[in-house]
Amino acid sequence: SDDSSSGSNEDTIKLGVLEDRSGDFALVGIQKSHAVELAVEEINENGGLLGKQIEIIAPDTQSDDKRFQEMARKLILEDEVDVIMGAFSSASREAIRPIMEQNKMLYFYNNQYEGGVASKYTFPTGAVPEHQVMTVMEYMIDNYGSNIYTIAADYNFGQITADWVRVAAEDLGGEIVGEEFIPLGESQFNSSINKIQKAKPDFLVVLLTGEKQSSFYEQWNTSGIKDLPMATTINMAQQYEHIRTEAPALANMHVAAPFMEELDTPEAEAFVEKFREKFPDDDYVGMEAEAQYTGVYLWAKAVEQAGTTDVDAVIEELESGLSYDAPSGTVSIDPKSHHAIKDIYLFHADDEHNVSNIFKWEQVEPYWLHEEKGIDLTKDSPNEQYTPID
Amino acid sequence: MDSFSFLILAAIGLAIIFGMMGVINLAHGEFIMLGAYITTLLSLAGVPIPLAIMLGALGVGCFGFIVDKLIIRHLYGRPLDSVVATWGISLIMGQGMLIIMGPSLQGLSTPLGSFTVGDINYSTYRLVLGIIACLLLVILYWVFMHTKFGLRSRATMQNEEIARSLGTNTSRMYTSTFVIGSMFAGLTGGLYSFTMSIGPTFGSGFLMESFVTVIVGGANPLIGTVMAGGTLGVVHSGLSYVFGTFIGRVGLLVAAILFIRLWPTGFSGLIEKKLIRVKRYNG
Amino acid sequence: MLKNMNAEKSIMMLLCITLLIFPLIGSAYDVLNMSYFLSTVFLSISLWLIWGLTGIFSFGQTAFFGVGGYAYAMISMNFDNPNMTILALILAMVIAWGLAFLLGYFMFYGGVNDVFVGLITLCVTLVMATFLAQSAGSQWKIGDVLLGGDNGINNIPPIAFKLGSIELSLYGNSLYYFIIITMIIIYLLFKKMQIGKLGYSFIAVRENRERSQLLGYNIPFLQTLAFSFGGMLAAFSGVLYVTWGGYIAPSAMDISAAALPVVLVAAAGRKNISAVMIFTVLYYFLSQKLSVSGSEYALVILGVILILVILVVPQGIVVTLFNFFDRIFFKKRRRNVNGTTTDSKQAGNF
Amino acid sequence: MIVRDVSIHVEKGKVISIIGRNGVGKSTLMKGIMGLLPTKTGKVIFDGVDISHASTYERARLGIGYVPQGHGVFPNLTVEENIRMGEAINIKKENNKYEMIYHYFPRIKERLSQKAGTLSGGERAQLSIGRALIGQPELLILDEPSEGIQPNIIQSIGEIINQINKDLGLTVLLVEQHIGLIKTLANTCYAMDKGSIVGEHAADELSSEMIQKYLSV
Amino acid sequence: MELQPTQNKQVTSNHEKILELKNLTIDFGGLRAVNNVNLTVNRGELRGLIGPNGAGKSTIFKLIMGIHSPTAGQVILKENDITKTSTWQRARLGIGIKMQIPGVFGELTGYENIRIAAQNYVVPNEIDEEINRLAKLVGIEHLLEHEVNNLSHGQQQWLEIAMTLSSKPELLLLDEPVAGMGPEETAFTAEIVQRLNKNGVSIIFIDHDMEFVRKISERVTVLHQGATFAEGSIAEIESNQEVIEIYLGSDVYEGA
Ligand SMILES: Nc1ncnc2c1ncn2[C@@H]1O[C@H](COP(=O)(O)OP(=O)(O)OP(=O)(O)O)[C@@H](O)[C@H]1O
Ligand SMILES: Nc1ncnc2c1ncn2[C@@H]1O[C@H](COP(=O)(O)OP(=O)(O)OP(=O)(O)O)[C@@H](O)[C@H]1O
Ligand SMILES: [Mg+2]
Ligand SMILES: [Mg+2]
Repeated sequence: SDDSSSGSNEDTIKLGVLEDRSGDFALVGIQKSHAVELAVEEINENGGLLGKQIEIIAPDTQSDDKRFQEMARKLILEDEVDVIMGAFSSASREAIRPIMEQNKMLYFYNNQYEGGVASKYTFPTGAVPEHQVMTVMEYMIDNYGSNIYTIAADYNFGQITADWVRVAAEDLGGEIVGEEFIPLGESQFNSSINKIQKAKPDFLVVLLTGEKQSSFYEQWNTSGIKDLPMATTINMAQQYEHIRTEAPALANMHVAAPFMEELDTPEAEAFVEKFREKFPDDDYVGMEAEAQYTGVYLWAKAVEQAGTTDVDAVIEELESGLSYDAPSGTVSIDPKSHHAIKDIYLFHADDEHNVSNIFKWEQVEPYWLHEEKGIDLTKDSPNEQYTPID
Repeated sequence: MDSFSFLILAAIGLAIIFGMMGVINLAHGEFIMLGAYITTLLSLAGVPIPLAIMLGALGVGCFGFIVDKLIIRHLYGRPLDSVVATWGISLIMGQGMLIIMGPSLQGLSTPLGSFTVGDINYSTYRLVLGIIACLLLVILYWVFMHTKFGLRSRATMQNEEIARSLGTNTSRMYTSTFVIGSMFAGLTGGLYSFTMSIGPTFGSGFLMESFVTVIVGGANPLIGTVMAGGTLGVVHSGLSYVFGTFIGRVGLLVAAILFIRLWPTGFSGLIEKKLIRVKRYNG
Repeated sequence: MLKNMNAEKSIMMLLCITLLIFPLIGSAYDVLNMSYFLSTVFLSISLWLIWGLTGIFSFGQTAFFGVGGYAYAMISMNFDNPNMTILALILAMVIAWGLAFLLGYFMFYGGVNDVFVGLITLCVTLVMATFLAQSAGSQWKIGDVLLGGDNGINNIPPIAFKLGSIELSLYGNSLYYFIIITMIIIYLLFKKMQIGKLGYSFIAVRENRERSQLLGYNIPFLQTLAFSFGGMLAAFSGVLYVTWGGYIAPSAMDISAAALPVVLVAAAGRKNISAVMIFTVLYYFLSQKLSVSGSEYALVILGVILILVILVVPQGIVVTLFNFFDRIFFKKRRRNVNGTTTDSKQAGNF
Repeated sequence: MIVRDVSIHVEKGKVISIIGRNGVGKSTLMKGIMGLLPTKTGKVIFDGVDISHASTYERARLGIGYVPQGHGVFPNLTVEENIRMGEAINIKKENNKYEMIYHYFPRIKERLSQKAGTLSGGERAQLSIGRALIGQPELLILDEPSEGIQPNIIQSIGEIINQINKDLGLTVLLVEQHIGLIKTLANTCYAMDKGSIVGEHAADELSSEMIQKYLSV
Repeated sequence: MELQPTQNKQVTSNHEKILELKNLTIDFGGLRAVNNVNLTVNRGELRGLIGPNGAGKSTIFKLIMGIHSPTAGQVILKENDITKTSTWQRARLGIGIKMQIPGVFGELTGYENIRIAAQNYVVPNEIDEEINRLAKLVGIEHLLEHEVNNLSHGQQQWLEIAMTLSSKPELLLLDEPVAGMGPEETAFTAEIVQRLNKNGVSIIFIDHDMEFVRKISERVTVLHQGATFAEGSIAEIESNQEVIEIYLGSDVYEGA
């Protein structure tokens, strides 16, 4: 199966994409698919890569983990692609990651997630808790007080991120006054809302995800505490709840993220404009679209520098501290963890769901794997996912 | 209360279609979703809320009529095949909606504001939902238990051939029952569209709850459903409040399992036994 | 010889031969992919056994699929010894059998039947899925292996033997042959069972429980028996799946995963094991092809196909094909054993 | 082909009976008349109207009452609801004959709120006949109505039908094995064998030899 | 009075009791369907059970088989109390029953029906032979390959009798075996029943066809409103004025 990387004698370079364009995760999956199309179109129009055109091979993974496995194998063994990008949910990433490792396939996971994946072949270029949790918590505790209530989705992402919230609270002098985990797919929040009201926190950390759980906001809006500040790492930036829900449900919400459609830097505005021009029907251009777009360019740059699509060579280039001026600002690869170093903004939504970036942290590093777990992927790869409370 | 109305409203359309016709409608969630879409789109277009909800229900009723004429009609008396067909319908509806309307729709605010008891706010609309749930059950109970239509429809479902030879237009009974069931699913969608975010998988949040409620309810789709909704609602909201949503959900499922084990015919079986006793001693 | 032949037999024989020589004609990827399709067939067979043959409407076969997968992962990963994987396989099946037995005992000796069994099995499945989804924390581990929450467990080792210097790891072709040969054995066993005493006992349970009691059948026992072995087969399917993919997650047990086997078995014509097997492979093949196309209409097309299958060929498409070939090549009106007669398929109840 | 080439003529106000061994096609013929089974060729003419293509419920509403063999009842409806189902064929006439039914079948009246599925065999039979009578049909099709009914009630069924036949001009098509009942009720008797009519006699002519001939195995 | 128990014992030694019902009672809600019934059937007896519709006859059969469990009283089979034994075990203990409502497996063929009924009692390699024998006995050998739903009512009745016989019961319960049969078939059934009885099978049957009852039965028990109303030879019963009143009615139909 090693010949997947020796595609140099073919006339195109093959980019495998595994995104959910139907099923539960289509909301983000479609954005991410479009982002790849946009990036590849641009690269191809500018003469392609190593003089060849990039060909996208993109089956629909239908929000189904089994499908991810089938399709990953197909891309590697049958289509012999040169790189694979994709997966939205952590579960689908974990479903295909071993396959990538087995087959020595270069894999980009361009998606915000709970952090901790340390693997030679995997490049998680999206935002991680170091980018999002530490930053937003710092801002919230400084500005609103130290009593924190967390409501999170009851699975890996929610639990691990909530752990990060706890770690951040400890570091920053906050106190967790309440914490609840909600099973995925739950859409009724009234008893949770009652509990939050009773606990009277200074601010609320919302780590809910998925279409069902976004119902929280409307329900919070009618019976919750009207002007309690909220913080999150995913909502708005990823699944544009502020657009999908009528104002003022997300009033006074804060999210730390590298990108939102509303980001007012010239690079971001140009990106959104290009995106909208190609896909005028899309509802939103969120942080994952930007991350995916950036991921493609990071890879392309590495291939260009390596002069080949050979996986080891490309990884070497990526580990050289490669960087790219993305719509969200400069993004570079941290060689030791394969995660990205990026600029982070604090976005805030007002009563009318107008979003503005009110604060910026520059070049935030994904330090945790290296500092806490001693990982250095340039030397040795454990192929594992670490969590903060191991 | 909240949990009660959710379980009842989730179950009501299914209760009619499954309880009366024996058709396990795996597209029940998608019917609810369709109702939510119609209601939301109409409201966004400025139609007053109550009217939008009604039109949503009617729209899904019409859709149910078409589905019945095209597909379900051929599957009367073949409940297993209807599992396959309604699964197909649910795939088509879910993905069809995604293709037509995109992955999301702007949601709407909950009307009617809120009121405060102690230091906790409650949404007034939720209270209204509870009242509507009760009202609907009364109406349905009356329709199915005390009108000629109800009698004929129940008879048709039990023995189609004899009902036919006694002068009942049985295919119309099937169709109307299916349409009424669809309408109620649509109504549920419309009612909840103001409290939830809207997307093609809107309905799947109702699916588990509706099946559990209907089946724990047992053979009598109406009385059984009320009782099951009531009991499970108390278990669910009690556990959720004290131990959190996870335990609440698991508790709901475990309660359903234990209940069925203790009363293998569901709630209606239990009630019927009691009723016979009472009637005999009184008369 | 020809007198005893019919379409079903000849098609199944043909298929067996084709599948046995398939690795010679297909690419490595094709073989791997086919192994996946075939591993799911055991799940369908398990539902055929308990639903098609015995009339127990289980909506939760995926629970045992999951139990098999998780148990295999736990056991094989706790021992870092390839030979232990065989033990893991056996134990996984035994555990699933035991759990299914307990659940079956709990239900059938309590008089739970029909759609109520469907509800309980579904609830059990969802409880498991909900529980496992939230088991991401490090407190949730068995031995050294984390349950892994919604992300599941990966890097699960394949089944392997190691005897002195001989080392065989079931992967690629060897996994394929392992699957196909066990499948043929199980198929033949069930075919034989079906026309024997046990088979007819199960059928009696399916057709009319009240009446069968009067003929001396111990209904709860037979139900529990079928259910527990069904659970074991589902677990076998689960083990094969995890050794194929090295991965298992709670989504293998969610409500749509739970519904799929029911839909497949019903659409195939639930009383005929050959039909169930063939249809399962066809369905997986088709749905994968549609998914590969990446078309947004894939699921719509799949839905339309299912509806058409049910409307146009109410007996199940494969059974209809068998009948068709029987008429053309064997000049006989098909009289299958066990009530899969030409003119009846549906039992009104579950 | 189970029934072929059958022509029977049922005159208004008469009681016609059909006899024949098990499995010769009597019930099949009745189902054909009710439209419960499709007929390949031939016509069903009721009251001068060709109803061969009418659906079952339309035939019923023209005034055909049907008591199926085995007395199908709606098991989960109460006895009272079962009887009310019989009203459906009565679209023109207003008052339904509840009192009459209760009078003839007192047991039914005692059990109005019991689920029909738990009735005894004979009670079920009585319910099924009562249900057919409630809608005051013009033609009553009875498929072995005496089956499972106690002797003295068979007699009263005979009386009831005679009564209604006289009072209201009810026409009856009776499939029976109970010769006594045939003799008291029927004007004409057809014998059936292997799907065809093989004999036609006035009921009072029926003799043991004839019965021997048509009914022997 | 004191001596009665001993007398009874003597009877027992002469005629072994196969079935004994003691104070059997069952309530459905407030309805007492069977009321304190005592009934003894000796080995080799052929007993008729008659009575008005709803008298509780079929319910007694169901109590004997354990389909319902009694509110009070006992069922004793061959001196063993089987009141708490489960239905299928009672069947294995040698009771065969033909229920009032045909209990055939409608979606299976005649062959499969008899096979299912027989296989618990017949060794595997004799089973086909046995099936053919039984089918011939009741005259449905030409229908073995047909789906049972397509058989006529009477044919199903025959099939059910064949199924019941296949278990080679010691005690046979027949609930209205000739309902829906013509005179000729009735006579034939009577013959079969008598032959079985001669071969040592104890039989209790229920029927409303008095000709049939008269033909085969020595002793008849009349049940009324759940309780034993009269018991005696068929002649005694038929001349019992009360029985005529509640059940038999005038004799207008006799002699047909
Ligand atoms: N759908 C069918 N397919 C094949 N054969 C059938 C079907 N329905 C009935 N038959 C056959 O037709 C014949 C006539 O059946 P039918 O029920 O009309 O008899 P019948 O005269 O009413 O007998 P009985 O007195 O026993 O009620 C039977 O031999 C039966 O096996
Ligand atoms: N489950 C039940 N619930 C309520 N009442 C019942 C139930 N089962 C039987 N009964 C009543 O008990 C009485 C006895 O019924 P059973 O079937 O024993 O009568 P039977 O003597 O066999 O009459 P038939 O000659 O009509 O068959 C009937 O009045 C019946 O309505
Ligand atoms: Mg008949
Ligand atoms: Mg009876």
